[in-house]
Amino acid sequence: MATIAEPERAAPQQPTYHEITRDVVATLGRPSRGYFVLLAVVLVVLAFGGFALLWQIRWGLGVAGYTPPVLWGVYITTFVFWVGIAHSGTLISAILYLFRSAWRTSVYRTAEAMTVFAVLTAGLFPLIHVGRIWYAYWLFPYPNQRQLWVNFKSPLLWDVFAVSTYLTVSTLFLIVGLVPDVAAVREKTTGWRRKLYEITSLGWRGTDQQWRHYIRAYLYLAALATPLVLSVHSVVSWDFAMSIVPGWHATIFAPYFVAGAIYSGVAMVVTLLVPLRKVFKVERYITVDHFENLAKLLLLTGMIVGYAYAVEYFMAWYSGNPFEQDAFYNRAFGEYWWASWTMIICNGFLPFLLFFRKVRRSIPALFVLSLFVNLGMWFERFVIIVVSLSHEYEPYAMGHYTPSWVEWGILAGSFAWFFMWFLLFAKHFPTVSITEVKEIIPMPRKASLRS
Amino acid sequence: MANGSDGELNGSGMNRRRFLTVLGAAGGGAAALSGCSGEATDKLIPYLVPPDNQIPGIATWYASTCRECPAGCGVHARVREGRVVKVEGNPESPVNQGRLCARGQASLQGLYNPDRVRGPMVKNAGGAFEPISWDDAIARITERLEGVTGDLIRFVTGNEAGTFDRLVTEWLAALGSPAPVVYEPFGYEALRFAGQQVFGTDRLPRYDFGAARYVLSFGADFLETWLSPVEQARGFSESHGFRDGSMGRYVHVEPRMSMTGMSADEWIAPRPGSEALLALAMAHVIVNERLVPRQSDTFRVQQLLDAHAPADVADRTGVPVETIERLAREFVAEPSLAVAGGVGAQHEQAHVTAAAVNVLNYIAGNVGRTVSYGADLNPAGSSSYADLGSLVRAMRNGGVGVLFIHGANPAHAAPAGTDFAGAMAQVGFSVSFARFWDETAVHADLVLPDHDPLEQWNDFEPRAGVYALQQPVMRPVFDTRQTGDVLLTVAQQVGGRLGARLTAATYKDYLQQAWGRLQRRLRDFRPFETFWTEALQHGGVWRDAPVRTVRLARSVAELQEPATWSAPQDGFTLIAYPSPALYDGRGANRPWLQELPDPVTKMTWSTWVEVHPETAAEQGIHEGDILEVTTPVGTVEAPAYLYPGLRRDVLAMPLGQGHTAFGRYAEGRGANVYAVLSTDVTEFGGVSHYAAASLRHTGRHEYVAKTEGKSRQMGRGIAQAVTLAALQHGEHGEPHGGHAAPVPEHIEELLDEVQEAQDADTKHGDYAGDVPRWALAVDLSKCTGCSACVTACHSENNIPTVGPELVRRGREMAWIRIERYFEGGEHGEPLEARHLPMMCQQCGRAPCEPVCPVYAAYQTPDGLNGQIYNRCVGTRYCSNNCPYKVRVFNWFDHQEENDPAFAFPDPLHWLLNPDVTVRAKGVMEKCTFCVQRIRGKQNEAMLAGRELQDGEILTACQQTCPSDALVFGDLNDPTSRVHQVSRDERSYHVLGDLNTQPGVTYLRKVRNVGVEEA
Amino acid sequence: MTKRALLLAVPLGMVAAAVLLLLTRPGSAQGTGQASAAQMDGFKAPVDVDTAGLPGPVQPLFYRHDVHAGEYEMDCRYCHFAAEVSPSAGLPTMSTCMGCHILAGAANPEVQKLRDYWNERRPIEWVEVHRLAPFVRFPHHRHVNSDAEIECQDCHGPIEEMPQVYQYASLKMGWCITCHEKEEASTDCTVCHY
Amino acid sequence: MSAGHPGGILAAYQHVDAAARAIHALKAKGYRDFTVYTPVPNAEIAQAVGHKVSPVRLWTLLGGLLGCAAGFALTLWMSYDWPLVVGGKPVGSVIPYVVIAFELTILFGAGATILGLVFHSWRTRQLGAYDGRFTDDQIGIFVPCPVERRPSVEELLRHSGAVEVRVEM
Repeated sequence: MATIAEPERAAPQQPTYHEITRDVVATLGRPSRGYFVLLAVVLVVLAFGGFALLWQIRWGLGVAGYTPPVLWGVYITTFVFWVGIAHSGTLISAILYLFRSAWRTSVYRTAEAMTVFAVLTAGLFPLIHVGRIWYAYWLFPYPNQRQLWVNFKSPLLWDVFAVSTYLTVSTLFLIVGLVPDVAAVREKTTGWRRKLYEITSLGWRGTDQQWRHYIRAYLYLAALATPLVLSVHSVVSWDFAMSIVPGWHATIFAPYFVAGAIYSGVAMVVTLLVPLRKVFKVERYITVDHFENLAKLLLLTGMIVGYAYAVEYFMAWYSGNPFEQDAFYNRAFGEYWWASWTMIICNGFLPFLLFFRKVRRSIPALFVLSLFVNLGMWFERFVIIVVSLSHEYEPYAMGHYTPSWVEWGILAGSFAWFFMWFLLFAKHFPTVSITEVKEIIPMPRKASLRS
Repeated sequence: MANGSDGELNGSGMNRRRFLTVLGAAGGGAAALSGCSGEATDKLIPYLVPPDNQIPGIATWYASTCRECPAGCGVHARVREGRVVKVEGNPESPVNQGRLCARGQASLQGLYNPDRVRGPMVKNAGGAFEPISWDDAIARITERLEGVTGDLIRFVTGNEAGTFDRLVTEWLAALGSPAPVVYEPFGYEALRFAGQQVFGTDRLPRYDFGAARYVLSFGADFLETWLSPVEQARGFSESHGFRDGSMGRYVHVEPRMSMTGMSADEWIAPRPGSEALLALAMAHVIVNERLVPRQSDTFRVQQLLDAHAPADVADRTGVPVETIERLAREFVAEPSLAVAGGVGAQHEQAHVTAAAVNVLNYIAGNVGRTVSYGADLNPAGSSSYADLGSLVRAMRNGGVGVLFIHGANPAHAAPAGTDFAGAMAQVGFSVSFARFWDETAVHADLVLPDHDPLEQWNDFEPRAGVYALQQPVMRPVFDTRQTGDVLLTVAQQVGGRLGARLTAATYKDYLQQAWGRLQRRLRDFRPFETFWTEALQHGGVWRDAPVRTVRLARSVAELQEPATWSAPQDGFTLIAYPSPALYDGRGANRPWLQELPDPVTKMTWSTWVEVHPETAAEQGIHEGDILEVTTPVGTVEAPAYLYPGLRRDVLAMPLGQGHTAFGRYAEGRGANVYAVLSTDVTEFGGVSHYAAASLRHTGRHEYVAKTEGKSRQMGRGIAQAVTLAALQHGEHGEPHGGHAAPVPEHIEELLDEVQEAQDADTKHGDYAGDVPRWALAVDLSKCTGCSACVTACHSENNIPTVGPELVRRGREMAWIRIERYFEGGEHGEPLEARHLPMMCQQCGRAPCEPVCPVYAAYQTPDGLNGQIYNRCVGTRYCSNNCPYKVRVFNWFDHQEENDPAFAFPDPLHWLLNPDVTVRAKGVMEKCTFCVQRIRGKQNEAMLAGRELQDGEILTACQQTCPSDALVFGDLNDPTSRVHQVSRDERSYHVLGDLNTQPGVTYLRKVRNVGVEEA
Repeated sequence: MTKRALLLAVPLGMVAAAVLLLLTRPGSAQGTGQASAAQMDGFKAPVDVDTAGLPGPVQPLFYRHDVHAGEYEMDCRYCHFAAEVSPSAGLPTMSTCMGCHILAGAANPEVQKLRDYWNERRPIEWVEVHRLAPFVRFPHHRHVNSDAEIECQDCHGPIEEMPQVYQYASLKMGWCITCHEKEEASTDCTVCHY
Repeated sequence: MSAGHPGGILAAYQHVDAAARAIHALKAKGYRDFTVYTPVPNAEIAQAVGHKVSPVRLWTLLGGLLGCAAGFALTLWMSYDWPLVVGGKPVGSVIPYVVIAFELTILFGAGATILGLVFHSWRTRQLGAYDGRFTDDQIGIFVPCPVERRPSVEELLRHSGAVEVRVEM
């Protein structure tokens, strides 16, 4: 981490507090036509996704492409994908905060927002994928006339708790971080917006007492979020690791998934930041150095992921377990070879480009790379879930699965859902943390009074 | 008795849906599984008059007879609130002894078929059918009959050995008309011809597979359709199933390995059509080596045999000399039996094969031992295809004025060239008594639907001495009328000689008169009522027919050199074989049978062409490629299926599909292979099911609707087998992959401690105390793969059929499947096929249970994997985690009428078992060892205040298994049969190394090979 | 009974109904209390009541359990004979009704209705009152004959005081379980769900 | 500036050290109840004001412990309330329940922290004059004091280098 947390080289001339406030508040100005067009597109896609979901609820899960023995497909894949995306947000906002790494300040807000919306999206999929969505609430241990409880031994229950905890905590974290900023914005705006911020700033004035409690609370939230983020994806990975499916049942899964999660998440942060800094003209705060740091994170996690892939195959070979061996042979050379190789190339090989400083510091390159990583990580989950299931113990009951339009529609819808929230957020709340960016810049001193 | 079921609701004029709600309400409901109970909205309709011995909520059983094929098995029909919900074999019937095949199980779907003719229909001027009243309909017949002379009146029936046959014959005789043409597509003409030729009788003897320790089948599919499959399967499993160290041996001789052939210990694929030579050569060896005492009249065939030394026939049959000699020696070593004349082996020379086999049996001294004349089988009662041919000719040149057709569908189940339908156009007036809109019925002028066998009074004589009764077990579903009654009414109206001859008011009276005569013939002097009631209760009366000894007839000398079948140069021999599920096609309108995976290919809902993999490789053919098979008489198209169980120069296609009518389930599926069979009548008067064929790849392709993923077990030891030799040397297992590494002692102990500690914490509430552990044992050495259990399970557990599209996507709903794995068959090793019934293994450490978030899957105190449908949310995690893949998910709503996957069109939903919840959309379901039966019996026992007896509870699959391969019971009861069987030396658990501790134990298949001859 | 008498009966019925409602409303303490009191000195069913005003669905034919089971103290199982031997309690067949009413109660217009049904061979379409969810199995015989000595009333309520039957217990799972636990009967899921 | 707060002197500072001096000076003069506004948390100011560490962390601790306990209690009690065996595992399997307990620890801990934050901020809320600049780039000090003492305070603040000093009625 030390390498990553290296303090930011001083930018040419540091912005003053006033400039920071001004520039960030400027991002909340009247949206351009482009913004509305984008929002419209997003809403249309979302509507299509919604239609696909209603269609599925009306006729049953059969409209999805499920082909036994593959009973989990695109939905669970996408669920894991989004949960993973969420993780880097918490990493940057919480873990790096504990590590006191200065560079995080200008990017963490975006990352944290991404976390919340990603979890918000991920949370939908367990509902979407169940056969009787109208009974999904049975997964919660609420007192009922049946006097029946839930099965806490099921990894799915762990999921319920982990994901809902994650959503709650990261939302709190985001809100807490926002309060002082909103207060700052409040003073620069007028009309209904001012009203909005007056309410949402919860009467923040930055008094000595407020700061006193605030910094503590913030610290402990970060301290709680850190183990949480590690636990959440471990739990998600246990959905698979706890089962006996060859290709799922592996002890390496928890760290492997956490690394993968952060990997994909950082990629998504890059994907979001590149256009954002252009549109919002905050290049001054989100500099190439930030991207280089993100790139280093990518490189590190990417290599962990690549290593995990290698280890998986090694274990299959070393275990001597015929089912494992067959499962992994099938991954590489079976019907789904294309998916496996997409994942291996995108996640296993491409990150090595980041060893070159040129690449690390070239924003376009990073942007393209991040897209590939996102793709690769989606396929990683697809391969783990679908390919393993398609080739289990019973040769008689092996099958092949191809997703249907409903699944693709809902997948697209999920992206729309995510971006809808992000777009709305970006125009109403500061996507660059005013307070924290100021924090790393020492306050002006009056040297004359030294004497 | 029977009035019981038709007593209630008489004249109440309720429509069927209402009727069902009664049943639903009264019976506690097979209603769909819906979220809430809600307000009371349903109507309850009481019986007007209490039907005798019927208690609402309690099933009544009626004995009757299955009429799905001429085997005539006895059935028990389970009636709940006036509707039949299940048929099972009648244990008292000497034919099937309580077992039933898939077709028998599916007879319910004939009764409740939505495409039945729902009332009398007449063809109007426009050629369309319109309803007509029974009186008018009958009036029309009478006037037509009066319009023609007797000789112009012809009658075609199916095989109706019994009183109905007699009625028709009398009826025709009274009209001065020729005797009826009894058309059975599977008429076994060759067998009868050969019998005539060799023994001077065209009767079909009874073949006693139970007594034969060595069975040699020359293409007779005696476990599928041949003669009386259920009875034979039972006998076969008795002699061939492994028991205390020994078992029979079975060699199958046919160019194609049929399902029956798959049970063989050795498969010999001779040149198509050369079986006769092989049989004669064997006889030659037996006689010349004096392996058995010589029969006095062997001289009649001496000359023939001399001409067939093994050396002479070796290359013509493609079977090496030593093999022939070995077979000959094996054949006489033990009580043996050779059979021939299967429809799938019925080529032009089939009669010679059959004759040669007769000779072989005779020489070996089997006649009178395993081949017994006297208790002759009824199919002998059929006419031949030749008779049908002459009738058609008569029809063509105006020789037929009025034509009656009952129980036969020659427009489909006869070589297309026969063109029975076309000929019907030349007939002045044709009346069909069909129950369904089949290809023949749609060409008739008048369609007077007969009752379903389960709705009618009738009897049937499957074989001499067995008089099986049929009684109406429920009131007719539709406005149908029993043909017997129609004929009698007509007789009254026509009057004259006819009226005088047939005075019985109803067919029931006529039947009872007949049984009165029978009673006298049987020297039974009790009052008729007693006799009759008893017969009804037992399903008929059974007597042993006197055994008739036969000797070689003179005519055997005429038995001449069989002209070996020769396929055209670089062409193929096409074998059209009977479908084990659809029979000659009469089963095609039963969704259960359509969706029943073919035991050999695992294909459903279609026709296919079986091609040898190597042939396919040469021709660049892959599975699913649409092939065009052309014979001298026509062409059919069907997708390819690569089947290693064929000679390379042979193609095979199943009969039964390609219907152009016959209802929604049959119409337009697959191809009718009869279209490419020649109409030339063979010497023995039958149809040749062989044809010279050429193959063309159309370049089109489809995903075949098969239920199988991989056909090889990848060394995973799923379906295990062991040779008899190995067993005798004390080796019980076969080496297979996936053995757990040995665990160190102290670790072992530690694990045990942990295990005990864990078990201790499971003994709460209902789990405490001594509880049963329901378990099943499956003897693979008995399972023939016939799949009767699959259909029985569908019937018992309200399992919907899903249709070909969903089958292609692996979404069939069957709770039990027969896995068929191939071994060998490559680089020279002999091909071996293994069947393994796979149902929920009811694991003791079930992987499916802990992953369910809502306890829908859990361990019941009595050791089942409970599956609570109404609790299931549908995460499908359980199925992912099930190594056996025996859980099925409801992808669609199969009960919703406007759903594409709707599986129960009115009145098909009448067959829903009220004791089993009908599962809703989005719910996981699976086998629970027929838990409803377990609870039912437990309740009974509790009421009677007694303990459950071992063997009292029968699961549906076990109950119907013709070869008795399944044993169910309480594993915790050391005295139970399942407990003992499960400890057999051959027992193993599928994927046992996963420590799932299944409740299903398999006993390795035993192959009688490599044993030095005694 | 003449038309005028019937007319007179209507207001009477209103009053009677009101009283009866008080007596038989489920859960009302004094209601059940008085009811049991009434039991002691031979329960008298009110002469005539207003069906519409009563709890429970209105039936095509106003069969009165309070008269048959209450006043005449007929055993439930005289009509619902199946309850002891079968999972379903069953409906009495119409011939059972006619067994008595071929003679009895000729004057009563409802009995007249019954006879019309009978003569037209038309079944009466009773409205179902007690309805379990279709995925639940409730074997009557097992309960009626169990050692717990369960009375019909335990689940069906004071039938013998209901002119018109209404659903007394919730018949929901929690209700079943409570009793099963009290009586230490099995609470295994597959006892009722399969 | 609206009323609703005690009258006093409001000073704005450009420079952190100036503000700190002022605070020290005020404290020297015995003023305690003044309010310091800063756009960002600042160690120098905090030190000058000299608060003790916020008690919020206690809330976190208690919340966490409560959550952990709740997690185990919930799972175990529910398991035994209706014992159903799955996969031959103990009815109350502690190990898998650790996951639930852990998640609840975090959840309750975070929740409690927020409650603590709100609670303490409310209890120590300071009513005083305020100016929008204090969330932007200036430090504000508000000293509530009666009219007669204002001149001295005003003088003090001005001298310590305030860019602006304002009397708030």
